[in-house]
Amino acid sequence: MNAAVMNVTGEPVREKGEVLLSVENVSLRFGGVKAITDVSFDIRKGEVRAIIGPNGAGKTSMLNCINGFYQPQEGQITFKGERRQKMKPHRAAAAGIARTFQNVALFKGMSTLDNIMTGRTLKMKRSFFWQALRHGPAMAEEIEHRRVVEDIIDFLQIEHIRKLPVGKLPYGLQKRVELGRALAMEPELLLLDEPMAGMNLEEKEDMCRFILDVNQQFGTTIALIEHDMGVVMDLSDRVVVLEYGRKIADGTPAEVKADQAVIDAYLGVAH
Amino acid sequence: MKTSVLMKGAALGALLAAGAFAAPAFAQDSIYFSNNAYRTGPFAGSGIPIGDGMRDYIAMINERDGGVNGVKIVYEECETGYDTKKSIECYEQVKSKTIVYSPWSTGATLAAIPRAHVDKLPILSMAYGLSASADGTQFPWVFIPPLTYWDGASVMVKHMAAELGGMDKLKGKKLGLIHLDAPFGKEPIPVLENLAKKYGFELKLYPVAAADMQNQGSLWLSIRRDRPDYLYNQGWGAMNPTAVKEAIKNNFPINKLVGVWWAGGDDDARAGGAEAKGYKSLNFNAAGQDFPVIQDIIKHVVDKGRSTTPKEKVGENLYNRGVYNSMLVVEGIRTAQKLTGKKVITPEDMRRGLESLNIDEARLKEIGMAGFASPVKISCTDHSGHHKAYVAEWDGTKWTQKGDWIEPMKDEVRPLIEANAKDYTEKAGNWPKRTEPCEKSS
Amino acid sequence: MFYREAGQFKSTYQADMAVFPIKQDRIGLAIILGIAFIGIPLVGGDFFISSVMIPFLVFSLAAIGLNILTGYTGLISLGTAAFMGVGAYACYKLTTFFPDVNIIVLILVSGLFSAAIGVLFGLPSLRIKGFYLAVATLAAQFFLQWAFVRVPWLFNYNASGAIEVPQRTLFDISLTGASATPETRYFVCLVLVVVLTWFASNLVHGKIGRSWMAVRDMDIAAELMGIKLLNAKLLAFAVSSFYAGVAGAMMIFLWYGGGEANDVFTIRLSFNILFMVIIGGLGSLIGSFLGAAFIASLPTIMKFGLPALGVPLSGATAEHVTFMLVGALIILFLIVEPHGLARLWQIGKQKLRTWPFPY
Amino acid sequence: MSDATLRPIAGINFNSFRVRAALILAAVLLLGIIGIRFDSSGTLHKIFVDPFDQMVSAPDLLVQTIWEGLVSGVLYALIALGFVLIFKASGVFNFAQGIMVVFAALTLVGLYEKGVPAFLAVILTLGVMFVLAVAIERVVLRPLVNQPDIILFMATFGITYFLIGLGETVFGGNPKQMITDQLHLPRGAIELKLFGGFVSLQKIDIAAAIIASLMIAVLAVFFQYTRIGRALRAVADSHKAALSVGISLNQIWVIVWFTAGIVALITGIMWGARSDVSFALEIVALKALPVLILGGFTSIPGAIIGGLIIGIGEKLGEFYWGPLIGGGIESWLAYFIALGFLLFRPQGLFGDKIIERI
Repeated sequence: MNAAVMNVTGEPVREKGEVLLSVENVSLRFGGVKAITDVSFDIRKGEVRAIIGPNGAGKTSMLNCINGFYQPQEGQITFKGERRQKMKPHRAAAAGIARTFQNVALFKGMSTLDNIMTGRTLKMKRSFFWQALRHGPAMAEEIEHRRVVEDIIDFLQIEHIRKLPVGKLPYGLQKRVELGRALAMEPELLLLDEPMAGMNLEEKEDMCRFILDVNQQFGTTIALIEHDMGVVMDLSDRVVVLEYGRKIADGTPAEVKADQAVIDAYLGVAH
Repeated sequence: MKTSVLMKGAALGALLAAGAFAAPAFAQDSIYFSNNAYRTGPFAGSGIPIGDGMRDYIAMINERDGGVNGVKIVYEECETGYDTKKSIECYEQVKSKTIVYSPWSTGATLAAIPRAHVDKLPILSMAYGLSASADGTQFPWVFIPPLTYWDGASVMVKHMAAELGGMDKLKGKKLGLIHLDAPFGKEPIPVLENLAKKYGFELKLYPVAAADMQNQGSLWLSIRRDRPDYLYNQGWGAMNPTAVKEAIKNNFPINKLVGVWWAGGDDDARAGGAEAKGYKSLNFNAAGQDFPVIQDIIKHVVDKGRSTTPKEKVGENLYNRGVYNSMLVVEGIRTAQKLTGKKVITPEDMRRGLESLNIDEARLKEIGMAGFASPVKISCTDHSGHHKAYVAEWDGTKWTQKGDWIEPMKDEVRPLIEANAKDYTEKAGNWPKRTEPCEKSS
Repeated sequence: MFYREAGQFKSTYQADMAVFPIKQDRIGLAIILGIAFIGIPLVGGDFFISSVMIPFLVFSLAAIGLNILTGYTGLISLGTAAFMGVGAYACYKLTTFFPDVNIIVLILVSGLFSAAIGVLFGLPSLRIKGFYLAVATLAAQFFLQWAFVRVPWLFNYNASGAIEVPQRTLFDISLTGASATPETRYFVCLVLVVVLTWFASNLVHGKIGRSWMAVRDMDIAAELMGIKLLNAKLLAFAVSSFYAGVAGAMMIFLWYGGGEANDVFTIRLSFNILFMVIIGGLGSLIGSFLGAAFIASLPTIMKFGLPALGVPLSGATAEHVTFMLVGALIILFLIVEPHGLARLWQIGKQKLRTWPFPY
Repeated sequence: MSDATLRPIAGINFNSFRVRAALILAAVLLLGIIGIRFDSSGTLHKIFVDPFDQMVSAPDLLVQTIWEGLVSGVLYALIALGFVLIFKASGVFNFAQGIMVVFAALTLVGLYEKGVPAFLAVILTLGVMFVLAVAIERVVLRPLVNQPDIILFMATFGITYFLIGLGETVFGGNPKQMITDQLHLPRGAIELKLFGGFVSLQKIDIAAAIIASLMIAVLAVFFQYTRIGRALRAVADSHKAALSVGISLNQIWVIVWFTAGIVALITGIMWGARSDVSFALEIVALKALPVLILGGFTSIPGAIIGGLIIGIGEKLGEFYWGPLIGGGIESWLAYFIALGFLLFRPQGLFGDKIIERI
C-alpha cells in the first residue's frame, strides 16, 4: 500500500498489488470505424495508472469500455477476478467503478450537495415506502449519508457552494464537484477523464493534490487520462500509451518517456 | 410583508368567492332562463342555428306578447363549447337562478341528472340525453320530449319496413348503424339489437371515433364491403357532412341513408352538393318559414335586426328545432302558471308545469305551429311521451317532409326504459325516491 | 421586513434538510393551509368551491403527477389524460366490485391500476427519447381513449356508455353522489391533495427524487452512478400515473359526479396539464399548484367573473377571447420567465428577503 | 440479466436488440402459422388468413383501400412537411402546424364569405400567412432564442391557442365549406371498372396528389438551387456556423415560417375540400406526429414516405383487422405503427444512427 513512499527511492515499483482490472485484447468498432484495436493492459490495486495518447487515440472509449458504457465487440475485461464481455454501466458502478468525465457531466439542475448525494444512491437501501414518508429509517439513512457527503465536501473544500446549483459554478469547481460525486461512491477503481482539462495552474495543483490524497488516504486505485505530461509524470505509477486505438507503450513514466514509438506519436514522424 | 401578500390574496379570494360569483339579483317580475349554448368548438356549426332559434323565439314572445302572461323571460346563454366540463360549470352557475336547465349535450345531461334531483331543478333535454330518463317515476326532474333516441331507432326500422313493403320484408335485410363512438352515438344500439332479433334483420355497427369524424374513409370502405340495405346515421357535428360526402363518393344510394334528427342540419346535407338530393333524416319539427310562428319571429325579431341569423337562414331545420325547444319551455311556464296561479314561477313549479304539459292540435294552432310539430303530452310517469316523428328528405336546397308522421314502437321501447331507469337508480345507490305528487290532471 | 432568515441557525442535518428550512415559509404554509381548510369553506360560495376550487385541486394533483415525469425525470408525456381516465374507470369498477369499501380507499387504489398501465406505456422510454417519446405517449392517449369507449366491461355494459357515481358515505356523510355537498367533496379533495403532495415532496427531496433528476439532467452519468435507467424511468411513470389516476378518479367521483367520462379524458386535457406544468415551472411542486391555478381557473374566472364584475362579454366571444388570451399569456410567460411561475415566486421571495436594501 | 454471453453465430450478434426482436417476431409468425393448422375457424384464422382472403377475393376494395390510404397519407405528409421545414431551420417542434392549416383555410373561406373574389382571397391569405410568419418571428422566436427546446415547443402551443381564438373571433366558429369550385378545383369522381368491382377516384384527391408532388418538387428546387435555399440548409446544419458566415437567422426564420404557411394553406384547401373547414381538423392534424416519428424530424423524403406508410397502414389495418376488435382502431393505429418502427430504429427511418458520446 505504501507505494508512493517506495517510489521516492527511485526504484521502479511496478507490482503494487494484485491485479484489480485487466483488459485483454479488447477491440471496439462503430460501424466500420475502429476505435480500439486489440488493446491489453492491467491496473493494479492502489496504483495511479495513466492512459495517454494523442487526440482520437481511443482513450475515452477505453474508459467507456471499462465501465460498461460501450460494449467491445472482442476481448474481455476482468474486474476483481470477474470476467465479463457485456456489462451495464450501473453494474459496473455497483461493482465499485466510478468515474468523472472529460466534459463535465454533472446534474446541472441540482445543487452541489444533491449531486454528491447521488453518488450515495447505491448505498441507500430504504424502501420506496419509507422514502415517501421521509421519516424514521429513511431520515436516519439520509442523515447518515449526508455526514459522509459533508466529509467529502470538507475534503474538497467546497463548503461554500454546497447549496448552489452546479450549472452556475465556474468550470474548475464543477470538476471538483464531479470528483466529489465519484468519491461519494467509495469506489475501488476511480476513472478520471482529463480531470485537469481547461484549468489554470493553481486549479491544476489543487486537483493533483486531491487525486494524490484520494489515492493515499482512501487507497483508491485510479486510472486517469491526461494531456499534461508534467501531471502524468508526477502522478502516475504506470502509463499506457494509445495511438489510433492501438497500444504503443506501457510502463513507468520514465520508460514511456524514453520510448521511441511514443516520441514519434507525439511529435509526429515522417513515414 | 409576506403575510400581507397572503392577506391580500385571501381577501381577493374571498371577494371573488363571495362577490363576483354571487347571482345577480333579478327583477321580481321576470323569469330567468339560462340555456347552454355552444357557439364555439367543433360542434358550433349545429350549435349556432339552434341557439339562435331558441333565443329568437323567446325574444319574439317577449316582444309580441310582453312575455308569458305578462312576465318577461330573461334569456341568457352559458357558452359550453360542447364541453362537459364547461357544461358542469354552467350548471353550477345557473342552478340557483334558472327555472329549467337546458344542457344541450348528452354528456352534460348525464352529468346533471344526479345533481338536479338533489338541487330540485328540472332538466329539459329535448330528444337527447339519457333515454331511460323518460321514466318519470324514477327521474321526476328530467324531461325528454317529444321522443327518445330509442324511439328514433324504432321509427327508423318502421320507415325501412314501410319502404320495403311491410314488417315481414325486413327479414334477411341488413341495417348499418353509423354512429359517433360516444354515449350519444351508442344510444340506439340496444333497441336496434332487440328489433333485429325480432324482425330477423342483421345489424352492422360502424363506429366513428370523435377524433376521426372528418376522416371516415376506411369506415365507408367497410360499408361498401358489407353492402347494408339501409344506413342509420347517429351522428353529430362535422361527422354528418363527412358521412354524406362519403356516401356519395362510395356510391351508396343516398336515399337509403337516414340520419337521426341531429344529422338533419341544412349544412350537413348541403355539403354533399347536388348529389345529396334524397338524403333523409328523422325529424320532429318542420323546416321552412311557412308557419305563423316563424313569420312572427321574422316580424318581431329578425326584421328589427335583433337576430344574429340572416333572414334567409331563418326556418332552417336546426333553427326551427331551437324554436321548438323554446316553445316547450314557454309552454311549460304557461302550464305552471296555470297550475299554481302564480305569475313568477319557481323551478319546482316549472317541474309541475312540464309534467302536465299537454300541447294538442288546437294549442299548436294557437301558437302558430299547426303542422310544425306533432302534439306533445307528458305525464307523471312518462316524461317523454314517445311522440311521432317523420322522415324528412333533402330536395337539394331544403328539407321537405316525406311521408306521414310515424309512431315509435312504444311497446318495444317502454319496457327497456323502465328496466334501464331502475338499473340506473339502483346502481347510483340511495337514489332519492320520488316524493313529488302527480298532478290530478295527468 | 418580516421575511428574514437571519438568526435561524440549523444545528442538525435534519433541520437543514427540511423542505421549508425558513421559519417564515413554514408560517406561510400554515396560513395557506388554514385558508384552504377553514377560510374557503366559510366564505366561498357553492359555485366558487365546486367550479373553481375542486377543479383547481384535481388539476394540481394531475400536474404534480406530470411534473414528476416531465419536470423531475425529463420525460415529456402527452398522455396524462388517458392515465387519469384509467384511474376514473378503475375506480368505477372498484365501486361495483367492492361497494362496501370506503370510497377514499378505492380512489387511492385506483391510482395503482393507473400506475400499472403507466409502467406498461413507459417501457418504450428506455429506447425512445425526447419528442419521440412525447409522440409515443400519444399512443397511450389514443389507445386508452379508444378502450374507454370500446371495452363495455369498463362501464358495466351501460347502454349509454356513461359511468354513474354511486352515493358513498363516511360516518353518514355523503362523500360522493349528488347529495354530497360541495364543501364535503372539497374537503375530501383537499385532504387527498395535501397528503399526496406531502408524499411527493418527500420523494423528490430524497434518494428517489435525486435519481430522477439525475436521469433528467444527464442520463449517462446517472447510469454510471449506479442508477438503473429503466427502473428510475418506470418508477417515475408509475408514480406519475398514480397521481394522474387518483386525480382522474377524483375528477369523476368528486367533481363531475359521473356522466360521459370518455369525452373528458381527451388529448386537450393532456395538453392543458402539460401547460400547467410548464407555466407553473418544471421540477417544482409549488409550480404545479400555480400552473393549475393559472390554466384551470383563468378561463372560468374570465367567463363568469368578468360579466359579474360588469364587463360585458357574450359567451361565445368570451370563449374566443379566452383562447387568445391563454395563448398569448403562455407565450408571454415563456418569454418573461421560461422557468415558470415557481421561479417568479422564488425571485419574489428573494427580493423580499433583501428588502428594502436590495444591494 | 446474467453476465452469460451468447456467442455470435455466423456473424450474427444475438445481443443486438434488433436481431432479438426479429427472432421474436419470426417465432410469433411461426407459432401463428402452426396455430392456424390446428384451429382453422378460430381467432388465429381470422387474424392471419381471413384478411388476405378478402384482399384476394375483392381486389377492387383492396385497391380502393390503398388509394384512400395514399390520399390521406399525402395529406399527413403535407402537414408533416410543414413541421420538418420549421424543425430543420429553427429547431422548433412546431405544434401549431396543424392549426396553421385550419387557420389558413379558414382565412381563405372567411375572406371569400366576406365578399372577396376567390383568387384575391388566396393572395390575401398568403399575405396573412406572411404577416403571421413575421409576427411569430418577432414576438415569439426572437425573444425566446437560445431557450431549451421544450420552451419553444410550449410557445407553439401558445400560438395554437392564439390562432384558434383569433380564427373563431374573426370568422366565427361554424364549419365552412371549402370554395372548391371557385378555385377551379375539380369535383366528382372517376370510376374505374376493375376486377369485377369498381374503384372510385375522387378528382380532388388526384388533384391533391399532383399538387402535393408539384409543391414538393418546387420546394426541393428552391432549397437546392437558390441562395436562400443554401442559407437555409446551412442554418439547418448549424445555427452558429451559419451566423458566422453572415446569414441572418431572423430572415431565414421568417422565410421558413412563411413557407410552412404556404404549405399549410395548400394542405388546408385540399383537406377542406375533402370534408369541411373547422377546428375539428386539429385532431386529424395530430396524425402528422407519428408520420414525423417514422420519417425523422429533419427529413423531407422521410415525411413523405412516413406519411404514405402511416396513411396506407392505418387504412389497411382498420379495414381488414379493425373489425376483429370492434373497429375504430384508426384513432391509435398510426401511433402504434410508428412506435413499432421506433423500437427498431429510434432515430426514425431516415435519421442518422445515434452514437452516444460522453
